[in-house]
Amino acid sequence: MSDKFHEESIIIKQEQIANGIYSMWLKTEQIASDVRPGQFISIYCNEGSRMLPRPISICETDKENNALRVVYRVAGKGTEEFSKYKSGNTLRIMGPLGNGFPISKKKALLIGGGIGIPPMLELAKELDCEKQIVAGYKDEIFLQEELKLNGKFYVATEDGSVGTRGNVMDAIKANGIKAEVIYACGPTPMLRAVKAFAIENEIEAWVSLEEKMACGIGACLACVCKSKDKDEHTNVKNKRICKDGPVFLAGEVEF
Amino acid sequence: MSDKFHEESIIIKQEQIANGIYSMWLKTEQIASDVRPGQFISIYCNEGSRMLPRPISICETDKENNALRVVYRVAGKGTEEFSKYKSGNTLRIMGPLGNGFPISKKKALLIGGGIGIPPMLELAKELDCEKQIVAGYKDEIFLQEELKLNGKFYVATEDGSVGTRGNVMDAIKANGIKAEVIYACGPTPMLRAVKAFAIENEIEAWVSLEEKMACGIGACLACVCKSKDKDEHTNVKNKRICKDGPVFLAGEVEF
Amino acid sequence: MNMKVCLAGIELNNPVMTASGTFGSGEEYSEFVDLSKLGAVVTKGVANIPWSGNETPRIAETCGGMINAIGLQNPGIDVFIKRDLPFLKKYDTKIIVNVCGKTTQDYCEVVERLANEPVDMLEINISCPNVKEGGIAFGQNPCSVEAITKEVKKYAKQPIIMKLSPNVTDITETAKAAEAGGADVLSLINTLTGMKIDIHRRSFALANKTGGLSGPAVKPVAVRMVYQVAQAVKLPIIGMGGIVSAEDAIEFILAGASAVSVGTANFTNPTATLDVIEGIKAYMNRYQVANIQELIGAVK
Amino acid sequence: MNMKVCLAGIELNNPVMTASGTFGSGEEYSEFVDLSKLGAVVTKGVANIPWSGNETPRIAETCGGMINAIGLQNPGIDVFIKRDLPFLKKYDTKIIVNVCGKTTQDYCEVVERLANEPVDMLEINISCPNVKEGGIAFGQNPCSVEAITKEVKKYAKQPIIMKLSPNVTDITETAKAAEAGGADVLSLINTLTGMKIDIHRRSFALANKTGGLSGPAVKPVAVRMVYQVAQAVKLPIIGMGGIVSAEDAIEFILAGASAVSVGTANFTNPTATLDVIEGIKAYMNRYQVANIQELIGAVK
Ligand SMILES: Cc1cc2nc3c(=O)[nH]c(=O)nc-3n(C[C@H](O)[C@H](O)[C@H](O)COP(=O)(O)OP(=O)(O)OC[C@H]3O[C@@H](n4cnc5c(N)ncnc54)[C@H](O)[C@@H]3O)c2cc1C
Ligand SMILES: Cc1cc2nc3c(=O)[nH]c(=O)nc-3n(C[C@H](O)[C@H](O)[C@H](O)COP(=O)(O)OP(=O)(O)OC[C@H]3O[C@@H](n4cnc5c(N)ncnc54)[C@H](O)[C@@H]3O)c2cc1C
Ligand SMILES: Cc1cc2nc3c(=O)[nH]c(=O)nc-3n(C[C@H](O)[C@H](O)[C@H](O)COP(=O)(O)O)c2cc1C
Ligand SMILES: Cc1cc2nc3c(=O)[nH]c(=O)nc-3n(C[C@H](O)[C@H](O)[C@H](O)COP(=O)(O)O)c2cc1C
Ligand code: FES
Ligand code: FES
Repeated sequence: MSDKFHEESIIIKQEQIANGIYSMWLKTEQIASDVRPGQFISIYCNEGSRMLPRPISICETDKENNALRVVYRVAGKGTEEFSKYKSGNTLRIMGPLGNGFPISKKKALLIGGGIGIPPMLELAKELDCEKQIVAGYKDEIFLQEELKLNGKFYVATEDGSVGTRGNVMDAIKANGIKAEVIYACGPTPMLRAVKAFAIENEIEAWVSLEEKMACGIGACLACVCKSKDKDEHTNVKNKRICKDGPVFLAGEVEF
Repeated sequence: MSDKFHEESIIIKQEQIANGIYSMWLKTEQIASDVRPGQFISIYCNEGSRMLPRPISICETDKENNALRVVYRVAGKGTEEFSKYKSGNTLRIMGPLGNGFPISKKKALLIGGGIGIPPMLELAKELDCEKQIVAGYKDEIFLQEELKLNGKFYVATEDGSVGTRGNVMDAIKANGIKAEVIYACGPTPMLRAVKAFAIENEIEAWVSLEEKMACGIGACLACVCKSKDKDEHTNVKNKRICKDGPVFLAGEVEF
Repeated sequence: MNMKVCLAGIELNNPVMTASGTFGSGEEYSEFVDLSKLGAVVTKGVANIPWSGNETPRIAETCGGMINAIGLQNPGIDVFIKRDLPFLKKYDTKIIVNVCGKTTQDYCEVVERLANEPVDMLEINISCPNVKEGGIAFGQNPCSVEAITKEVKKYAKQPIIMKLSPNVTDITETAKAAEAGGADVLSLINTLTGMKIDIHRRSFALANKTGGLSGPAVKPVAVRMVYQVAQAVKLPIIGMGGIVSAEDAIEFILAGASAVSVGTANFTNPTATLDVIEGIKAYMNRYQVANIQELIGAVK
Repeated sequence: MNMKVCLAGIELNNPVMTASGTFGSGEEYSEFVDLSKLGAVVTKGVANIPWSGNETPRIAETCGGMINAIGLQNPGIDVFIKRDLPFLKKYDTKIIVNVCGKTTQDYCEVVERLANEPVDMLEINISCPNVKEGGIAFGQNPCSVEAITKEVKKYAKQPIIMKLSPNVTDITETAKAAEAGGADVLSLINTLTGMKIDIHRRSFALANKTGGLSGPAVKPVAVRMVYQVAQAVKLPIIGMGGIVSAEDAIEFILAGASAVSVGTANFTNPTATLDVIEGIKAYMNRYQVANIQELIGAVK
């Protein structure tokens, strides 16, 4: 387990990369130095009426400069607040949090849906194997350039404007993509489809789950998901997504 | 009664003019165009956890440019928030509020104590008569240049570093200042001394009072002071400082 | 799009009204708000005789809210009828008079005086935490809630709204008591009793020591209580407590409120009431809700 | 400067502890906080057997606070004694175990199991609004508060803290009942029952419908209740509800609390407890308060 840090980070760069989607580079003291793909950070609001941190996946790191990148969608008041900041502004963050994706040499299929795409970039950069990346968008696409550099890249858009018309599963089928291991992050219906696909094809599949969080470090038990077996820590069939996850073997959790 | 407006103002300039004392020029749509000295504005916080506006006196106006100046002390969280903004940032404000000082041609004595000094500037600029201005500071002085241009200027400082050592009353006595009308704004003990002085010397005295406010326009009855006689509006011996004041004839209110 | 709601036979143009005590009798806010656009104006509490209220400081800010102990200062029913009612009558809105008193007799006197006045409804404030007698003392006990409701109803010609206190173990009990006593409408919540201490002066922030907490901070408690009461009684409910935006108002409506009141938010934004009305319209448009009735109590 | 406070014969190095349920059993936060610097660690509620808690979503943010309905998920007393207690024993801090149950028997079982364990005090949670049985059902009625306190005391070797619910008409009644039942210390407040509705999905924000409101939003209610209880009983009080800063903590102490707990603020700032301790020191320095005792209940 890597150490966690709580620090004031400085925004190096912030830009809107698609409608309502922002990319933000943060200069950290320590957090960026030891990140595994699939881990996330808690970003705290400066606005005093918002008490809970926002969990956001690490999209990319620049370890030399101890900087990290997050890509987020404006979903509510907290992310709206973040989107208004400019370089030089500061944000308190905690991280790196969670377990992250296990790295292997197997032929990999990385599946990202919507705002689940960003963590796939750091993963693709760290994986040293044959990589196929499928990204599903509603309409407007983002992070395409970066992803293309790191593997064979397939796109699905709901409106068919780019790539396969439909969702990530449609793109996988249309392109007859095969793999030994799947890494997936995206909306729950997508993850369910991925799990079914993985079972059907007997592929090892790792999924990154989401739940509302308070502490972000496993203390408050807000963010649990049901697990197939009794969890060692909780002593019940519940796993903490922030601490034991967010990445789980698809078969060990219910979602 | 002038009309009141509720608008988004733009900070034109903000600077620290003394330790913890800030001067801020605001560009308004309408508010600055019809201000009487002694009136104030309500400044709303952008921070969502602070629901109540901050009442701040109008220190100066630039009617041509529809701009107004406030000078305020960082007293708590709201004024601290304001002090962090820079030109270009916006602040919602409401005003002009309150009655303001009555203008006459009588030989005038303007007394300001601490953060009660700012409204004396607009008053001095509007009064067309013989003006004597006494300003009492704790130590560091501010607005001195502007006030000097608008009347005979006397200073008192608690530590005696500038002008008379002591308070405004000490400066008035030390300089044997005489007047037909007094306008005063400052801490309650100062206003009490002014009232006593005015009674003793049979001078008409107008004082500007303070109280915690919520609506700022006379609706909520938060900001009352006791009045000598039954108030016409409230039908009890209470006057609303935000609406019937903040300026009162010293004799008609208790403080 | 139909935004009309009906409370005890009184039809409001829309469900948005002002919360008593935060809007005076409407005059001051009429510089910012066209009162004819409001579903109703609810006045500051008025008693049989003038009240001077509490000492100052009467308010203090808290995180996401404020505490107040105005102490029901009011000019008395005579001045109110002579000055404030004629003013309000100029607008195309419903007039709801909030009534306070120290004894049951006081309340009844005001209700009787208003019986033949151009007032649409009366809201009986038995939940003010800031006065020694009357107020909350009536509102925390189901038996006295029922008793005072019955008494007031004897003198009332207009529908009676009983305003409930959140400072109770089980709000459904006082709600049911008011229903049993013959109330036509319930309104909730009044303020939660709170306190703030000035640690530098080492004294209470309010002269009255305690005050009523209002504003967004209390909204979750208010929504919960509106929901509970909506499940427990058949009466229409006016929901309030922390409404700042249309989103907030819709929460209350979905929880079971037929109408909503905007209180503390007026202090943060003088056009809050209008903004809420516009926002409800936008929501109805977005989700193609033809009639606001479809939203009332839609979350169960 | 003396920051030591004494609760029922147990001396704490300082008055700052964690609020149950917001700090786990300390392990997770020990990456950020040296637990030896805390007056005490109060653990998450533990029951006689493991509980799985409620469905998710279990929390939602509100203005200046949050609502939670964790539902007292816990690994049960066996795992707790085997794993969590030895961990906590490594630190120079007091250990307070928060106890939950569905029946009086459940509570007593846990208390009995802990009687000979290295635990300094037990906090009996009779005020959790998020479970169907036990919890708040015990805490809203003075008679049952007294009864359960008496029962628990029979099995207890350590001092017993009864944790009171703010969801009551008169908190001094339950406080007096706990005192009559033999409680050694009182802690308050637990959460205020609240609700949030997601207006876009038109459903409750929490799977449990209602949840407990905590955070700065509730502070004025909490300070008021601590003050009221301090006037009504002789027992020492642990104050909590919305403490984020030293200023907040000092408010509670001036109102009558001998110690304070930091809860929701841990989620906003993992070192909130330490910041509060440092801030209290700074305040005592600034105002030359030699002994924190001088501050307890100093505003009356
Ligand atoms: C492990 C993890 C990684 C994530 N990574 C990303 C990412 O890289 N990019 C991105 O855009 N989004 C990501 N999300 C979702 C992101 O956390 C939410 O969109 C964000 O918290 C919304 O905050 P808000 O204030 O804008 O919305 P509001 O609705 O105002 O938030 C209210 C509260 O709900 C919580 N909340 C709301 N939506 C979610 C959600 N989907 N998941 C968890 N909590 C939520 C907020 O944190 C906050 O506490 C991730 C979520 C998790 C759990
Ligand atoms: C008519 C009037 C004119 C004023 N003019 C000026 C001015 O020109 N320059 C200046 O520096 N100050 C002025 N003040 C005082 C100023 O309003 C307060 O210093 C300011 O509101 C403090 O806000 P805060 O958030 O920093 O403090 P906090 O203590 O955090 O404020 C908490 C709450 O208390 C209120 N409050 C705190 N102190 C006062 C106070 N002294 N008077 C009224 N409300 C208060 C705040 O408005 C807020 O609602 C004036 C006050 C009044 C009533
Ligand atoms: C300053 C102030 C004065 C109030 N006066 C009254 C009153 O006279 N009568 C009454 O029934 N409620 C009164 N209330 C309570 C409000 O009507 C309302 O119930 C409460 O504030 C919750 O709504 P809010 O959070 O939107 O303010 C007052 C509230 C405030 C803030
Ligand atoms: C997520 C969460 C879990 C909680 N779990 C418990 C618990 O297990 N036992 C208990 O007595 N109180 C529990 N509480 C209540 C807190 O201990 C505390 O009484 C309350 O949150 C008020 O303090 P705060 O505003 O500082 O959070 C919990 C609160 C939260 C927010
Ligand atoms: S957010 Fe607290 S345990 Fe996961
Ligand atoms: S602040 Fe509302 S009446 Fe003065």
